[in-house]
Amino acid sequence: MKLIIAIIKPFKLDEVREALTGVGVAGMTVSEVKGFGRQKGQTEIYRGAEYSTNMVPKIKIEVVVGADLADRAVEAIQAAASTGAIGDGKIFVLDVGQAVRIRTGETDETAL
Amino acid sequence: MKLIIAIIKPFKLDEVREALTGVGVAGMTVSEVKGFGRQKGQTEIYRGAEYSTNMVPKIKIEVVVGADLADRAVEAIQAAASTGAIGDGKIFVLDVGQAVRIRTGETDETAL
Amino acid sequence: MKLIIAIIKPFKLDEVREALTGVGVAGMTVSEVKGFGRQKGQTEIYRGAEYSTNMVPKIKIEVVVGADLADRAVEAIQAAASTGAIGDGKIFVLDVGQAVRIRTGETDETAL
Amino acid sequence: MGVQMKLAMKIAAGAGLGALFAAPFFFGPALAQAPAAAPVVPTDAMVNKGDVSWMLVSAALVLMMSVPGLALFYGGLVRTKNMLSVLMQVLTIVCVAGLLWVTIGYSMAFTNGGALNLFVGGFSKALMKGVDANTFAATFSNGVYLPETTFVVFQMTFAMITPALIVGAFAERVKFTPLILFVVAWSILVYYPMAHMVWYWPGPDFTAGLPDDHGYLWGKGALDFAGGTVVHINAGIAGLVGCLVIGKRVGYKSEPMPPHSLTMTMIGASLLWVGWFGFNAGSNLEANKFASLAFINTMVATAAAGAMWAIIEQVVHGKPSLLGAASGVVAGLVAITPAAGFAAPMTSVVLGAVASVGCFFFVTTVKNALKYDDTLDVFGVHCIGGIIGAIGTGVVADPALGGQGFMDFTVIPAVAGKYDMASQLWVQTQGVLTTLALSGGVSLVLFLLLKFTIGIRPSKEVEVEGLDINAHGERAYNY
Amino acid sequence: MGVQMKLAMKIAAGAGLGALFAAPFFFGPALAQAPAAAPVVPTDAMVNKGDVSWMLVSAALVLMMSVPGLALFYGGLVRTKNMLSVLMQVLTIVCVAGLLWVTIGYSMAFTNGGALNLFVGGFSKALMKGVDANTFAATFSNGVYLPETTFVVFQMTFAMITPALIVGAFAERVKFTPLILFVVAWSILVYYPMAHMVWYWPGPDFTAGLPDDHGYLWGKGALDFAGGTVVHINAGIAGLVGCLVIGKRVGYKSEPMPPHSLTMTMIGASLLWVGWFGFNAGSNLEANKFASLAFINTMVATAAAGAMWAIIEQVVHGKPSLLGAASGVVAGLVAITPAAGFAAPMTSVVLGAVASVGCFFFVTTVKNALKYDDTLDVFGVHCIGGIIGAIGTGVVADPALGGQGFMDFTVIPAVAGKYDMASQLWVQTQGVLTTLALSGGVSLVLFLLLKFTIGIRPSKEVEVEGLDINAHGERAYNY
Amino acid sequence: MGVQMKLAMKIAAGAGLGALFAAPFFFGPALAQAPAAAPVVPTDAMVNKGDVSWMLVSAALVLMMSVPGLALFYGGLVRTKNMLSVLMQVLTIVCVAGLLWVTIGYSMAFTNGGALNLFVGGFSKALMKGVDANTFAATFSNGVYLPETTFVVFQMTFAMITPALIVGAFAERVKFTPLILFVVAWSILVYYPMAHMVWYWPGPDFTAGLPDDHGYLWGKGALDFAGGTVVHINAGIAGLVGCLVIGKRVGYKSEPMPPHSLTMTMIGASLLWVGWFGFNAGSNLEANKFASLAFINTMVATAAAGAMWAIIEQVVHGKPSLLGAASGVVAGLVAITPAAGFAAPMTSVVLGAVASVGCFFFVTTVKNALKYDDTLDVFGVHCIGGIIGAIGTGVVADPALGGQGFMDFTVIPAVAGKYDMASQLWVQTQGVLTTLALSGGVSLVLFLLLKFTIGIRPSKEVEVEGLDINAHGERAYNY
Ligand SMILES: Nc1ncnc2c1ncn2[C@@H]1O[C@H](COP(=O)(O)OP(=O)(O)O)[C@@H](O)[C@H]1O
Ligand SMILES: Nc1ncnc2c1ncn2[C@@H]1O[C@H](COP(=O)(O)OP(=O)(O)O)[C@@H](O)[C@H]1O
Ligand SMILES: Nc1ncnc2c1ncn2[C@@H]1O[C@H](COP(=O)(O)OP(=O)(O)O)[C@@H](O)[C@H]1O
Repeated sequence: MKLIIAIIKPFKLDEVREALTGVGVAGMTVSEVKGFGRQKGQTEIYRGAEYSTNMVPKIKIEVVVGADLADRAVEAIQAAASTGAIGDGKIFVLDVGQAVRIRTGETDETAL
Repeated sequence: MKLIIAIIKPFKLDEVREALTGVGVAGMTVSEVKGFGRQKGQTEIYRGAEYSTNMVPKIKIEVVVGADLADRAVEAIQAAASTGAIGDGKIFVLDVGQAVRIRTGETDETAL
Repeated sequence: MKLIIAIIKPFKLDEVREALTGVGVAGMTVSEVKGFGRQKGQTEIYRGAEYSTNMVPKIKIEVVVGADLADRAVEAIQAAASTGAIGDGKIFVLDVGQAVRIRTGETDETAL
Repeated sequence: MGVQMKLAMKIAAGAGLGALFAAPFFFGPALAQAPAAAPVVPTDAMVNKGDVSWMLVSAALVLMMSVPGLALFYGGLVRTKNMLSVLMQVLTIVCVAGLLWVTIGYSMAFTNGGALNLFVGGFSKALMKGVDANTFAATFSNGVYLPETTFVVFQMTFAMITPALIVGAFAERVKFTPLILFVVAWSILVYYPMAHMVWYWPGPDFTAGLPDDHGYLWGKGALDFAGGTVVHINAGIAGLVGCLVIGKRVGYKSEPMPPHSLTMTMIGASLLWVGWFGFNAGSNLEANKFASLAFINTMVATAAAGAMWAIIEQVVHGKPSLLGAASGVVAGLVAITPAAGFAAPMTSVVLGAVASVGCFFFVTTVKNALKYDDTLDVFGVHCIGGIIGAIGTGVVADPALGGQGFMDFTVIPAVAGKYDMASQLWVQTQGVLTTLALSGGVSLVLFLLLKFTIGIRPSKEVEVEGLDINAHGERAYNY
Repeated sequence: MGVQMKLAMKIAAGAGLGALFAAPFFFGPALAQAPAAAPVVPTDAMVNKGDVSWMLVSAALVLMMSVPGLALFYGGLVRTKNMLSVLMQVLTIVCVAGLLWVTIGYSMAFTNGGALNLFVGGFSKALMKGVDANTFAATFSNGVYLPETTFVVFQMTFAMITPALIVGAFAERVKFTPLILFVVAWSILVYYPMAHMVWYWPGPDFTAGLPDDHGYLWGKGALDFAGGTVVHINAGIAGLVGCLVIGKRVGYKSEPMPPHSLTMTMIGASLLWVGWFGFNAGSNLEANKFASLAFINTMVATAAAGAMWAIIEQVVHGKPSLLGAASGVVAGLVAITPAAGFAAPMTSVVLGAVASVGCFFFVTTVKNALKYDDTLDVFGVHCIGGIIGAIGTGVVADPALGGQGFMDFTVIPAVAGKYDMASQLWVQTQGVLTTLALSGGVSLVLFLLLKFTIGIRPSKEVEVEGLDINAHGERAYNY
Repeated sequence: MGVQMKLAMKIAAGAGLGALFAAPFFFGPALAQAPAAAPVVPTDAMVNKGDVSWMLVSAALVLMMSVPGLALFYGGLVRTKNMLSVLMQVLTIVCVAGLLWVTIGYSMAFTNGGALNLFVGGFSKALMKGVDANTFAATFSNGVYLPETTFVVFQMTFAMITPALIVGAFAERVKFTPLILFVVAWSILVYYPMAHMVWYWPGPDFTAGLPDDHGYLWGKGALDFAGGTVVHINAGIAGLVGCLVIGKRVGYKSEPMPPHSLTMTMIGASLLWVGWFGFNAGSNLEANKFASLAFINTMVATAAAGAMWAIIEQVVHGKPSLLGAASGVVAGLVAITPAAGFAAPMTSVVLGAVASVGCFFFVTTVKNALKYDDTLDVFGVHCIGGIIGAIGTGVVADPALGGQGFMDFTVIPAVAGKYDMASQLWVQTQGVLTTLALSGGVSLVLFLLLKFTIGIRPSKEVEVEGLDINAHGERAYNY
């Protein structure tokens, strides 16, 4: 099994979720994060004080899939999340040793 | 060492934390996430607009343990987090190559 | 490639970010988490009710680097994040199988 | 006739006497009961525009106490998942209680109830019958009147906020519709009778001719400037009974339940303070020196109570908290309510400080010892603060302490009566006990009835997930 | 002379008649036009301090309706990324409209416009010329005046909130500077003429001598106590036109757009309610029994509308929502606005409830069917509620239903006129249609003009990222 | 006698002259000093209910400026971790300053100070001695009085908000108890003397008989309608001194410190605006045409300043911000404060706009250049805005510019004095300099004393983790 971590632009979340369900992914976990990278944040000015944030809001998707599905899932994310502009984000893939569905105790791929 | 990632129902956090300390885990890291899966969210209605959220609030626990402790920790989480209802969540286990305690520079299992 | 997960004290974020860019890291992803460990939280009192939070606010940094850079990055984080006080946090290192830059489709180290 | 008789004459104090003593003038039927000698016929010319201005502002201020004041004060203290339920409960109660007031409430509180007149009014003004732009309501001064609609709407705001106060006691674990049903029944069975017993009289120009036309506690000579009994003790005991019948919140004392936004609580407490001037100084019904006295007393009692709570916290655990100061502010406002027009500024300071000590002790120590879950300390602040204020009024009203005493309205024009602190304290105590018994008893019956019929408490699942999404289909925040 | 003539005499009602009928007294030139027979010369002695107190409070309350009231009511409903844009739009409009009012607005609304007098005033009081501490404005009572500055500032607050209402219709997708330009142009071309047509007259002491010196709709005898046409229908239709010209939000109906903070919306709705007493009861211009009537009507119509919306939701989908109750509250306030001083409390209850049903149906069913994106339901609540109120005024003002009818100011002192519901309903309808046509037409031209010149809508990128950071360089929250 | 003498007669202006000139009437001792010829004996009959209504509302409005207004305006601008500390500081200061006022403050400000009478009052009314429902305070009109408690409580609200303003300058890095000690000492050593110097006089009916019974700056003829010197310059300079003594925040200029909730700041600014009508128009002490003038001037100066700040930002960096507009609003309110009852509407517009430019320049350029950390720009907005307003008052009060000039109260009834702009500007400047010197000097001593005894600044650790949890044991939000 693979853990796919995707950092994407927030407004792409819905498209990516649909793309993933499209390739057969049944579940995923999403969190709000801040990204630091090439993309620069907007400048904020409060009275005299100017702040150029170098952190931009991003969405992190974590999804565990069977090894066979991993490539298609990565492709699906990449296709759905891409705008061609700086800051589109990254996808990382890690190995997962074990998976458990808490409700049933099922393990590994049947747990997903 | 193993990184155990558990996605659980928010109100189960305290029980899970206690279960983990029960098996000898000394630390963990918790974050608020949104889960997408079989469990459906509540429908929200704002004047004319109806939104069926398919994202439900979840808690993600990340805990790194020695390899020997991993199985007991997984079991403890599963037992504590289970309600038997859809949406109880998942546990994923990954390999960790290295661990460092920032304060002391200790590494690996002594760092936990 | 390695995924470095660092749990640090919130006010150390800027220093750690600078340390990381100092060793050549170009991007990272940051999130707000709650940590449970040796460090105890402050006691809050609301009218008659006293709560000793055992969760303290932490920052989690996730950064994927080429294997060669990993050690230097870990050291940089450790040096920058350390105050010597309990609760300074942890660094964990995991293997990453694959990385993709969404914008371009570039993979692995060139994607970082 | 003895004490009772003497007390019957002891009606209210100092020409500026609070809503407690307010009653509209009755055209027609009421006049028919009046004895010979040309009775006063209230006209437009007896209305002072300064009074109308002040009373309309006061009514608006009291509405602001409920929404958004009380709603925020309470709402900030619950967990995010129940925020909207509290706001919705308060807002809906305000709407429903307002409608009920023009339907039957005003009539049940402020008309002659015939055989039951000591305890409740009748239905002669139901649906605002006979109330229009050309009817007038008495003040506490001979020959000074308000448009009756002014009096109706000012009193309406009291009938709105009182049941809204109750919900804090069992916040986070009550079903919406049963709660609204409770409020309707409680208003009819408890609030209107209490208001009648304490506040019904024929006005200063007619008391001499109608010496027996008044509510039970009014007749006893109980002093309650702006509603210590009718509003605070009344709501406080109902809340306690409610939280006992409904039971503790899931997770009470086992999981942390910190306030979700003390910022909102602070806004609420502040708006309560600001609005309370309408409540207390407005209860004088005239914009005169007694309104001004009630105003300054409200200001300093509150300041004393706010500071005192912070000082206690500093002493007890070294950290004076905002929630503490805000709680003190509300405790002070509650305690000065019955005394506002009777006390002097410096005795108000003492009363406020004492109330703060009493309420602090109650919500931190007694509540924890007795282990009941009064979510937002409705009993500990409103009932206890109300009792301290009601009894304290008997002390601070004493002219020997710079108080205003009371007026004898059986002569025209009214004159100051002779003040006896001991007997006044006993009368005040009777007012407190009557309120506790009536409101406590009826509330118990009502809550039990609801519990064993349609149910008053949501399922554990719903409670755990939160009332907002389950009962109202919304979330408070989507940041 | 027929209907027109009869209606011309039907000027306003019951001595307490609302801003609709308000107009300052004119020194000099105006007097020159007056016929023989010693005209009244307003002096300080004709000013009652109770009135001044009430009107200044009312002006402050109406400002509070805009900021923070309306700003929060609207702001809570948008997404976090656009929160500040809404707050900034409302605040800036308030500032700009206030400045424009003392510059030319007051003069264009409340002076004689010469040849165009039926439709708009002139510039004789531009830049406050001739307006100072020693000039006075008429009320609806013979011989009763206000300091003219009181009238100017009270009316100013109406000129501030009306354009601010519009922005809700196209919130989250409008460029800031073009919006402000629109507001300036719309104020000049629509608001001041409408105010003149509906509210301009020489006052009760001068109507007999100047029977033709009034605005077009005033002359028709349209009843609008506090601005159902000038404020709500006027703003509501402009909003609809705006949202149609600008188009739907990116993601409308495809992505969830839940309100970012219903807590803020609740605070806003509550402050609108509290402030609206200044709006409605203040429109009486005097602190008398009619102000009191307008006050209680505003209270109960709102309570009825708030409760009714919740009841409908309970019936329709089992979950009465806070947003629903708050929307009902605003719908009720809108509907009672034109009727506030004319209705009786119980007919106000009915009017509020009907408005709630009408607006609910509109914002949930009609809007979804027609698929336009009126972000915050400015049309569905303000225009529809305003129309229900304007027409309903013709019903509830009928003395046969306990209403106040209207006063005939052509005699001194004014006497009650003879009320005919059918013809009054026709007049009310004309008022509605005139407003819809003028405001709808001019707004269409203005929005199109802006769209095809400097542009009125930000780029898709900016809209997606949010207006706050892009247009104002700030974020609302940094928790 | 020269200038001094002439100026001594130049006491206040236009019958409606602001708190600057307000003083209660003195029974007994004061009367003893009065010369022969039957002196006025103030009675209830000289009190107008419209005035009482207006003044009580005004006092409530000024309280609302502090809590929740100022608390939110400030609180929204700090970081989440310090939110409650700001709310708590403001709330506690309000409570403590209120208590101190009835204890000794009122007496030290508004009684005859014997040998020190030019600079400070005495203790004859300490603990409200001799102040009750039957004592009265003078207004600016001959023969018109207020209940003395009305005056006491109205002035109390000024004594509450002024020290609360100071805390913004060193927000996020001050210890709570030392701060409260500072406020107590500063009130006694600076505020009460300043109030006495500027606002103490025997009232219009007694000035002729007591030509030397007044404070120092009052005697000079300084014009300050509602507290430009006593409130804003006074607090502003104390704040600057405080932030210099305490030092910069940890991380100042090196880490981002964006406001945690501009929504709260907007609510605060709006409530400041609304409440400020009580502050400015209330300072007239009567609900008459001059109150109305002060009201409209306050409205338009603020609108001009708010719009102007946004315009400057649009020009300077293309993005008009909400914080900018809100800052402008406050700057305008500050600047019009001393001039409110003296200016004309159009000169108020100019004054507001000028203040906006001045304050903008100060907080964005001067502050950055001088590198001091005035957290919330108390100096840049209140002191600078106050100075612009104080000096500007000398200009706009000129009858040649439509201003109200000043009244000569040495004759009964008072008549208009002869206005000389140049000498008035010099007097105004003296008022400014006196305030800067007294408040700046005493504050320096007090802050240094605290710094080197019990300490005024928390440890770095505490500051970094936040004051809320460390000093108050709470967190503002638990979403
Ligand atoms: N080495 C990295 N490790 C973890 N996250 C990264 C890394 N580099 C970039 N990111 C994440 O990806 C986001 C996008 O990266 P950025 O450099 O801005 O643009 P792009 O993805 O187009 O190269 C960043 O905001 C950050 O959240
Ligand atoms: N493949 C997956 N990868 C990551 N997280 C998942 C995955 N599937 C489910 N989850 C997480 O687990 C939660 C529960 O899953 P769900 O399908 O709703 O119920 P159950 O755990 O009972 O099967 C989801 O809300 C989501 O956060
Ligand atoms: N086993 C663990 N797995 C994951 N996170 C951990 C673990 N132990 C500690 N942490 C994280 O590291 C933080 C610091 O740990 P703590 O025990 O308080 O101090 P120290 O790092 O000085 O040993 C914790 O708040 C938690 O977020």
